[in-house]
Amino acid sequence: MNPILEQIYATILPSAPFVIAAYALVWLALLVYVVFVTVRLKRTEAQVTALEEALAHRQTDETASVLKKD
Amino acid sequence: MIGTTSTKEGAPLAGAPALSLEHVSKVFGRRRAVDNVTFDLPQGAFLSIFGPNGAGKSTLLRMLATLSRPTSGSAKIMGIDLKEDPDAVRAHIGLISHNSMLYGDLTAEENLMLSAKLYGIQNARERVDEMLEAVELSHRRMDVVRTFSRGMTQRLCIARALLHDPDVVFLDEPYSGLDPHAVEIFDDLIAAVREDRTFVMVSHDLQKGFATCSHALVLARGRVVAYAAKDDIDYDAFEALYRRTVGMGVA
Amino acid sequence: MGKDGYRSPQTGGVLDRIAPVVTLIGALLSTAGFVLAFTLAGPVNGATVNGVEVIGGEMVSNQLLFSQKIFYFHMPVAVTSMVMIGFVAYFGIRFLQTRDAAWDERARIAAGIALLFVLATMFTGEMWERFEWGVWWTWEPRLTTYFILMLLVFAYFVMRASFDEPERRATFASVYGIVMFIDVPITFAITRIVPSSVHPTIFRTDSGLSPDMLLPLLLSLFGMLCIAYGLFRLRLRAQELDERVEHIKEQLDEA
Amino acid sequence: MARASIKKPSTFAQYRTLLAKDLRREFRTKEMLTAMGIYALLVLVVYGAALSQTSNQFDILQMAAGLLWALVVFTSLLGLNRSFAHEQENACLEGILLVPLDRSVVFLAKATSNLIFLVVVEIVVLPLFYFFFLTTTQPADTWPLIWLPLLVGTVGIAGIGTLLATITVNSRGKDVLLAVLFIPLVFPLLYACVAASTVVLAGGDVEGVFGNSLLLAGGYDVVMVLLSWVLYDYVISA
Repeated sequence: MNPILEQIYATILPSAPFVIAAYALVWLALLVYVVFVTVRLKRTEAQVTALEEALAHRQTDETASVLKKD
Repeated sequence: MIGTTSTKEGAPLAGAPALSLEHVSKVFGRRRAVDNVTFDLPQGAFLSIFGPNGAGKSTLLRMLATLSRPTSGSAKIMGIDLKEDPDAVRAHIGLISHNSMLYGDLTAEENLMLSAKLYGIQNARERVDEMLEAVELSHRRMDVVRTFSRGMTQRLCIARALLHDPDVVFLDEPYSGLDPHAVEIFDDLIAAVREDRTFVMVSHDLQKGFATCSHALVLARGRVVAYAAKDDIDYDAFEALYRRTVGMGVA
Repeated sequence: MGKDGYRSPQTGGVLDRIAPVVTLIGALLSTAGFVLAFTLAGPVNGATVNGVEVIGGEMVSNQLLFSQKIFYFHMPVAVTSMVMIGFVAYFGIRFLQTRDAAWDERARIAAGIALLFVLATMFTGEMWERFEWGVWWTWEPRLTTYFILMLLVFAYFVMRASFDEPERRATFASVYGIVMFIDVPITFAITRIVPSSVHPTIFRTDSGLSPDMLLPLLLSLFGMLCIAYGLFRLRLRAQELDERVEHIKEQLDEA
Repeated sequence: MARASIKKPSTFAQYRTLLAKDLRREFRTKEMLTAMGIYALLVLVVYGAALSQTSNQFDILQMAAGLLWALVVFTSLLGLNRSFAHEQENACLEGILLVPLDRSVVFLAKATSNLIFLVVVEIVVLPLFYFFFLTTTQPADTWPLIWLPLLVGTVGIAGIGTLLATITVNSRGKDVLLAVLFIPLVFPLLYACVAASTVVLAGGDVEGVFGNSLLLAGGYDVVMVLLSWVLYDYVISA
């Protein structure tokens, strides 16, 4: 490559990591946020499951009380 | 001078109930602190509001004292709408709570004069002297409130609350922090300043509250569980109901 | 909560139904902006070199600056963060008007997304600055005011954490959200007030941006705004679900 | 017992009453004033240590305005923190809210009293600052103009500070919270005031930079004080 072209493109190679890092960081930030929302959703899901179990438990309790009377 | 309109004259309706609540609620998010409360209280009555902690007693009282706005419903005090003209209501009410609302670094007299000037009492000096006399603190008028005992502070607090001659006086857990002797003095004082005023007290001391009242109201989870004049109430049944609501748990 | 026909904002309506589509459009637009930033947009000239060279039929006598490509993300992300802070203030005003907890919830979530985009702006700016100026930090006016904006958003969350009573917390947060917004126009206008700023003034009639640069920029900008919207609705629905679960638990306690 | 005869006082009369109450309390206890004064003196001592290793050629004039403003900001933070402590103590603020009066009067009275206390402390501290750090140099002839940025800055600090102190007095860890909320919010004001003060102390473009900075600071004051005034009703009723 001729020296003038070399000068013209002088900043491109050293700056490439910074440009790539900048874009990567934006995506990383968005990704982290989505993960955060997902984790919270998972927790809510687990709570709903717990509620369902509690409800089922209540119902079996009642049948037991009915059986005793017989 | 600007804004010298009189708020005292003519505003309260002579025959109006002291309190008139219609579907008053305080809601935030999904939490209903006060839920659809409706009742009327005649003038000159003494209402005691009972209920477990977190039942919404204090929230209800704060709304009636214009310190917080109801989310929905309408409330009238001495015939004046609470939401439409809170300032007019304020001229007719007084509040005595477990917080003294007195400046510790001002003297008894300065504290009362401050209130008198803010309310715009014309015969301020005369009135302050009179109130100090009534609560037996005349000899202490030049002392800063910080040096007062709990009972003396409470007495001065009564003087402050009654300075502008309110028609309705709210008492928010007034006994908390008082020893039995101070409670006695407090009751005597309240009886002395009763005149034709309406009193509304929030308390969780059932016996004390019931002894002084003319009307009783039980609040649980923000809702009215029972409301009647004392003459119509069978105390044993009332006590049983109270125990049940307290047992119902804390929100 | 009917008063004067006021209706509390709901989730699950049209705003939520379009959210996935909007997010998708946002992803497509920002990707297109990303690609065009490297292909369509011309390079920006830096220092002059000793000589001239013909590249692609054009005479070039300057260094070509690759680091400037960061701009096509940096600026849209920054604008999005400011728009989100604007929404925090708007929801705050709505809350103070209506005392409806739903608005406070929206303000909080908007502030969270604003924080996300503020951080993204700081990251991209930091990379650019480090390469161009060779320093990690300098008290340049735009940089400083934006940094302050970040601190304000932090302060918003610190404040929320300091109050337990929900209505009081909501009121104070709304007030702070509104006051905080004052810094946004200042940050935006600082390049005009203090002209020594190294940040160029973009939004003006003679912005000096050629159409080939403006297109990827605008694509990225609208893409980012769409993504912010999608994230907002997603987080809002998740939050609403959380609250419904809490409510059911409370009702089971009582039963 | 004689009945009270009541005539609603003018808003201005209520403002005067509240202001007089704050001044009387403060000049009796001197709580805020002594705390702020001693704190300011201590900051000056710390400055002494911080600058002790600088060489003789070091141009203190270029830094003087910045140091002075750092002093003002931290001292006012301390004062503002205390300004609502006694209102909170026995729920006195509630007592004032029970009176039929416009809520913004409470804001104006409190902001005025805070402004007065801050100005009193500045009047004491400014000569001390000169005595400790500026006697070795010759400030520019324009130095007397420093009162202008100081006043404009202090008005803004008192206005925003009063709003924020009302918020933080109810919180856990109120001292830290006030600093966290307050410093970023007054930053633009601080920036402009430091610029204006540096120009009058060290010399420079008095017409351009000084005027523009003051204008900026003044504009910020107006916006912030108006906003605080409007929003105060919500804050104090919460």
